[in-house]
Amino acid sequence: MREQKTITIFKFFGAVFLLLFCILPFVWMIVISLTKNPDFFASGQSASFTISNYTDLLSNGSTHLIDYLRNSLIVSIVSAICATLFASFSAYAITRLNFPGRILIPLVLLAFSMFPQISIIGYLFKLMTRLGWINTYYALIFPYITLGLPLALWIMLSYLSRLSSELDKAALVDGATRLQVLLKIIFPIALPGIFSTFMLILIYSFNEFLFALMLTIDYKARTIPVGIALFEGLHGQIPWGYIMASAVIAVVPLIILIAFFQRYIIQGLTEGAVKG
Amino acid sequence: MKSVSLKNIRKKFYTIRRGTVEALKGIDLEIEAGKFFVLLGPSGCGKSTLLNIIAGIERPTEGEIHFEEQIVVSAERKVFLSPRERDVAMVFQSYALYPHMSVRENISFPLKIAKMDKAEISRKVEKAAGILEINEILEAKPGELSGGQRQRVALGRAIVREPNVLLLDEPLSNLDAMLRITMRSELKEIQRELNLTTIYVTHDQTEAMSLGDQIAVLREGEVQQTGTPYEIYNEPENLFVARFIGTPPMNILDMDTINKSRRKIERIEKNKNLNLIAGLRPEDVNVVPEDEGLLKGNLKMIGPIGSESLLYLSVNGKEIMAKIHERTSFNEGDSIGISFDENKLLLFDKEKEKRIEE
Amino acid sequence: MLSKTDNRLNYFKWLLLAVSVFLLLLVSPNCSSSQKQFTIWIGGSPEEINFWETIVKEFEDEHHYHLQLVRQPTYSDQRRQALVVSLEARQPNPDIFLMDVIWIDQFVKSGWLEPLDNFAKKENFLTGQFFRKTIEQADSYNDNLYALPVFIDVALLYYRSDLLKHFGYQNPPATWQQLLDMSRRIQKEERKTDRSFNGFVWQGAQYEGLVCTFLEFAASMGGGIMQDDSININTPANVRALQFMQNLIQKYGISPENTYTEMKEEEVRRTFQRGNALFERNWTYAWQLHQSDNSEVKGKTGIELLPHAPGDSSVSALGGWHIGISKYSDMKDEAWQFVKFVTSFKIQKEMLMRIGWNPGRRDVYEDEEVIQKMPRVKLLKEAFDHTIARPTLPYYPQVTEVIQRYINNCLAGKESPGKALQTIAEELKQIEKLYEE
Amino acid sequence: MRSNSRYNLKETKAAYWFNAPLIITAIVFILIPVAGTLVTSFSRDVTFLPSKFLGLENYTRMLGDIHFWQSARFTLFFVLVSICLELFFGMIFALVLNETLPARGLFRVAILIPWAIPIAISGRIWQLIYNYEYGLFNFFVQFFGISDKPISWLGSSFGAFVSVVIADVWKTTPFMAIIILAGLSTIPGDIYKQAMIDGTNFIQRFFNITLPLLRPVIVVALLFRTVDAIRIFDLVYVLTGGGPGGSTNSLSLYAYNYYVTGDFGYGSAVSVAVSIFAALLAAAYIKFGKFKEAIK
Repeated sequence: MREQKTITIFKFFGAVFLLLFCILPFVWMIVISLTKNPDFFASGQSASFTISNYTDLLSNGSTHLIDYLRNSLIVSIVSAICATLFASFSAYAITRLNFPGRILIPLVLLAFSMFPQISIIGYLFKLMTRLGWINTYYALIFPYITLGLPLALWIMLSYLSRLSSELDKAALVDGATRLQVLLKIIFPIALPGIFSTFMLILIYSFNEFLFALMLTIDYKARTIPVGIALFEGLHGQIPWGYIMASAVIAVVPLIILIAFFQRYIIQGLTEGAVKG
Repeated sequence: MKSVSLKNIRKKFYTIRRGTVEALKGIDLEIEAGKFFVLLGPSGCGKSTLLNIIAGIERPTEGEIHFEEQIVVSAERKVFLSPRERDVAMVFQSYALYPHMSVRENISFPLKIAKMDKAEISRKVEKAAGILEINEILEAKPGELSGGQRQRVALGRAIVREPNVLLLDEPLSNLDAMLRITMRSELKEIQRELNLTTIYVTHDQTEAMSLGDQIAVLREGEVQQTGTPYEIYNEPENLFVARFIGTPPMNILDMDTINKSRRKIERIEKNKNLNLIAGLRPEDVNVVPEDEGLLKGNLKMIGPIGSESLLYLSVNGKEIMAKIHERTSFNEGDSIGISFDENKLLLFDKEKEKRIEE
Repeated sequence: MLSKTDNRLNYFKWLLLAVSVFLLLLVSPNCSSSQKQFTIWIGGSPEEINFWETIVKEFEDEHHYHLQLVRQPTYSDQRRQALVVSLEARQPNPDIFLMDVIWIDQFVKSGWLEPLDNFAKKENFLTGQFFRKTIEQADSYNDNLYALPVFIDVALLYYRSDLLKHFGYQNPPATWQQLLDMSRRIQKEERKTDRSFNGFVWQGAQYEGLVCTFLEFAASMGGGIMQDDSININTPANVRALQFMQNLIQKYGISPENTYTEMKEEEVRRTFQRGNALFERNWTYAWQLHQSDNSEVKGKTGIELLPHAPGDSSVSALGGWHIGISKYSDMKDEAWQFVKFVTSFKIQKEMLMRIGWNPGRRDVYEDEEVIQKMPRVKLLKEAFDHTIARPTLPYYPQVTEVIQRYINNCLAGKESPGKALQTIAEELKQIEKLYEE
Repeated sequence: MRSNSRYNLKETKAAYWFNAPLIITAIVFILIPVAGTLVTSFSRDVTFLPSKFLGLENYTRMLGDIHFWQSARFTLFFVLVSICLELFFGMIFALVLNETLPARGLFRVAILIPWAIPIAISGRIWQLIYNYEYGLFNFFVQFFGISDKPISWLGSSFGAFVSVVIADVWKTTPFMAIIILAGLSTIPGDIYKQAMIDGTNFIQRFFNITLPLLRPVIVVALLFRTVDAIRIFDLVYVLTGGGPGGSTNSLSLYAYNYYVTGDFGYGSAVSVAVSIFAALLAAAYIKFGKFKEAIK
């Protein structure tokens, strides 16, 4: 009897601590984003909640917050789509075809993923300058694809290896080409896998900071994390109201994504790591 | 070795879709010490839940269980002993061996937890390994063993503790047919040798008949009948038990198909004014030439099963099975006669499905 | 979940979407970069940026070019990094940008600035109007002109005239010792009612501003960093100055503990403006803000040259922002028009009157209306005669990084002034060896 | 290449068509840049001076540079401390999530929030939380009377280190919790029942059954986290900018500072050092964690 009680107590306090631990900073961000004087704790002034921070930010064009958000979304969606497609193609080849270097590719890619971004950005900056891509979407899309590839490949490999190969043998017998087999049979069945890979790469690309900081110059290609890291408020004494409001604007699309697709995301993470 | 008695065990589950489901509807059983007691029933009849309650993994909603006179769990009096305090051992269908421990560590694990000294532990482990002939694989990991070996290790881990009660939850169902039969005899032998009070759960009635000193047939959380294998087979209390025991299942004949031999039935119907239904075991059906039989029918198919063969007969539209030892002189399609000894007939009340005596 | 057919249908929708998005992107960056953009990068406190927006509007009305103002972060380190990255990447934008005086040397030697001589000669633009010392020291290299001062800046001592009067002091402190004594006495009294009152607030955080404050303390006590264009920092005068700075925080406690953690221009100004400080060391822009309506110290603030050690003279670091044209700009003529516009007498005067920035042109200080309306101009002109420039070296970022790090460490009480300066001297010698040709 | 008999030509050709996009992007955008950085690290590449081949001078300078070692020390301590804490909290969260809880969806979304928010943005939130005058932590400190004077979190080097670790633990514990949760779900329920029968209590079950069976998952998760934590840049850039006196200057930030002050040569050398540092730690991991057995 005693043991059962300790477990329920552990479960209760653990759950409360988990919620507080994850939500508190997030809630604090929202609170500060809605108050006129963010130092109401110290100066004792009333918090005077208002949404003026948001209206000022959105009305004043020179903050370019919406441009940053647009750039972030476009770059991460496109690189997520491409990374997932590329990974699915080669995962299909690796799990279905027999060719020299079949085991080599995933392992080499895993080794590539060990390289810290800083060792890539140095020369990549010079490369992008020579290509004239600095401050364009290309400067971010291609690096984000390669950053996402290792994880995407591992997830797709674990998904496709679970689909029995009789499926496409039958299709081949019916005269379909390999590409048709891939597009018509394999992809529709592996759709949940594809979707969770897409979600994961999207979120990882949305989070990336170093490449965006060095490969983009202004609002034409700069992403939201860099925008907010360098944002110093609009006017008035203390900029934190504006900074937190801009953070909330940046985070809203992410929260929506998680709320709807958390099952896929968690599935993707477990596939990626447990198999990885 | 302790006797086990179950008094009015009830178990209610709350499921979202079907609301509160009553898995066990008041079970009362007495299991004598050192006896091999079998819980038999179709899947989903609550036998595993009952086993878990006896083991202490689950709690009953109502009712009490005693080991000898010691109360082990009582919903009313808020008593609940943990499995450790009940000193029970259990073997799961999936064997539940610890994959990261060697066979020796698996078997000695419960003793280590009970803080027994090392020399004592290794002595007991060697003894159990000897009984189950698994001495050579003591250092192997469960992953490297065959089904049979794993089953023996699971058994070894259970008996090494000399528990009050040994509980087995369909331990043989994952083995192939041949291995199952050899393991059955070994299990029975070990149980008798160690005089262990054993409760064995299975849905396979041949297993139950061959292993059980006592058998309890369960259906949807209720005990249909408890008794020796002989009683269960020959004196089934109700239609369900009659049909459930015996392969192939007993033939059920309503009154119009067997109108010829009504003398016995007439007597019973007269003084009990019930309408009856009759059951006849396939081995009690004799196939005779058309004109000699009590009933007329034809032989649809013959299915030889080794030393015996099954005859599929149809008597005015109703299918009846017969089991005979030697080859039959008839062949498929012949019209035949059926005769049977009248007192082999089992009579049941149609509504309450209860068996009726003279 | 999805039946077979819509599964496939759904799938082809995906594929179509991906291809279309990709094509869209191939087009979009090309079209936007084809028509030339005329951009200027402006940073600084939010108020500064708002003022620049009015100047740009005025310029657009007059020259009807469309000049786009891009907002940069407040602190100069981040502004500098963004500029280096964009110039290194030979970006056509920004066309014009503001530079701290210490960046000019590296930008010139890296070939990122458009020489202004041919523009100036073509329209016989006189540079005589500007403070000669600033043009020579900062804006020209091998007698080519690469930048022009938009506004120059000095640090002043802001003091609470009401509190000084209340405690019987006729005039602000001339020497550091006097400042120390006044601060300790008044801080003890004020702390009875307001626990967070500080004697003297100044920039001590680990950033570029710390080099200016250190230079001021050192130079006003007979020290300095450069000695005939080579670095000589480990001198007894500098040790005395650094010891004094450390004592302000650790020993006498008249400067708050977060001086060396969070105190930059804006934090210092806000603390003084909230009435939580007796003395403040800050640039000239703070005066205007202290006079704004919601300021607690409106009408109770006086300004004076920074104190100095007896026998030495008051010194202020030379701050300010210079304007230059990018070598890779695609609209250089228009850019020159804006440079001329910004450094014209009219705009420089408006800048001084409206937000209190000090023009780089001397003639504005002699303008009657200015002197009449802003008596402090006389003090400013005098201050500009007591300025000291930070070392003009192409590898200044490595130099300042070392100076900031150890001075800050020392202010935090982690190292003695002597040892800190000695480590700085050793490391700077190494850096000099690396980057000298 | 082995004799073609084992691979038929048609299938190999098709396979390489399928793999082409992945291989090309990986080579162009990882291999070439890394190789380029390596080559640059052997030359003086400064914006205001003509470039010149230096051989190993950049590296000798680096080994003698005490700020490099300070960054390396910070990065190593940061990696070790934050990973242990993440494992500890991740384990607790995983165990809590493993128990059937009401409103399971809410907990799963709550745990995903910290992981999904870009670290650059959560860095700003933590910057506000640690603020000296009106930060949340100092409000708690004074509210609960832990110390009457506000603590300068980002001011002292130890305070800054703790702040960075807390912010990173907040960000990545969810990732660790989800991985461990996945590991927990692979352990069959019968084994726990059997352990109960064998008389174990909750703690004994955890140490004798759960932990050993989770080892392979934990080893893999720790390897990924180690490699990830070594390249920390955005949190330190945003939260402390290298911290008081460079005390929280991570290796990546240190290299970045040289890139943006125009000394690409030295910056590349430090970046190469970061990669070697990561490779060494990963290799140590694989040997120590009996990685091969975990993969099997």
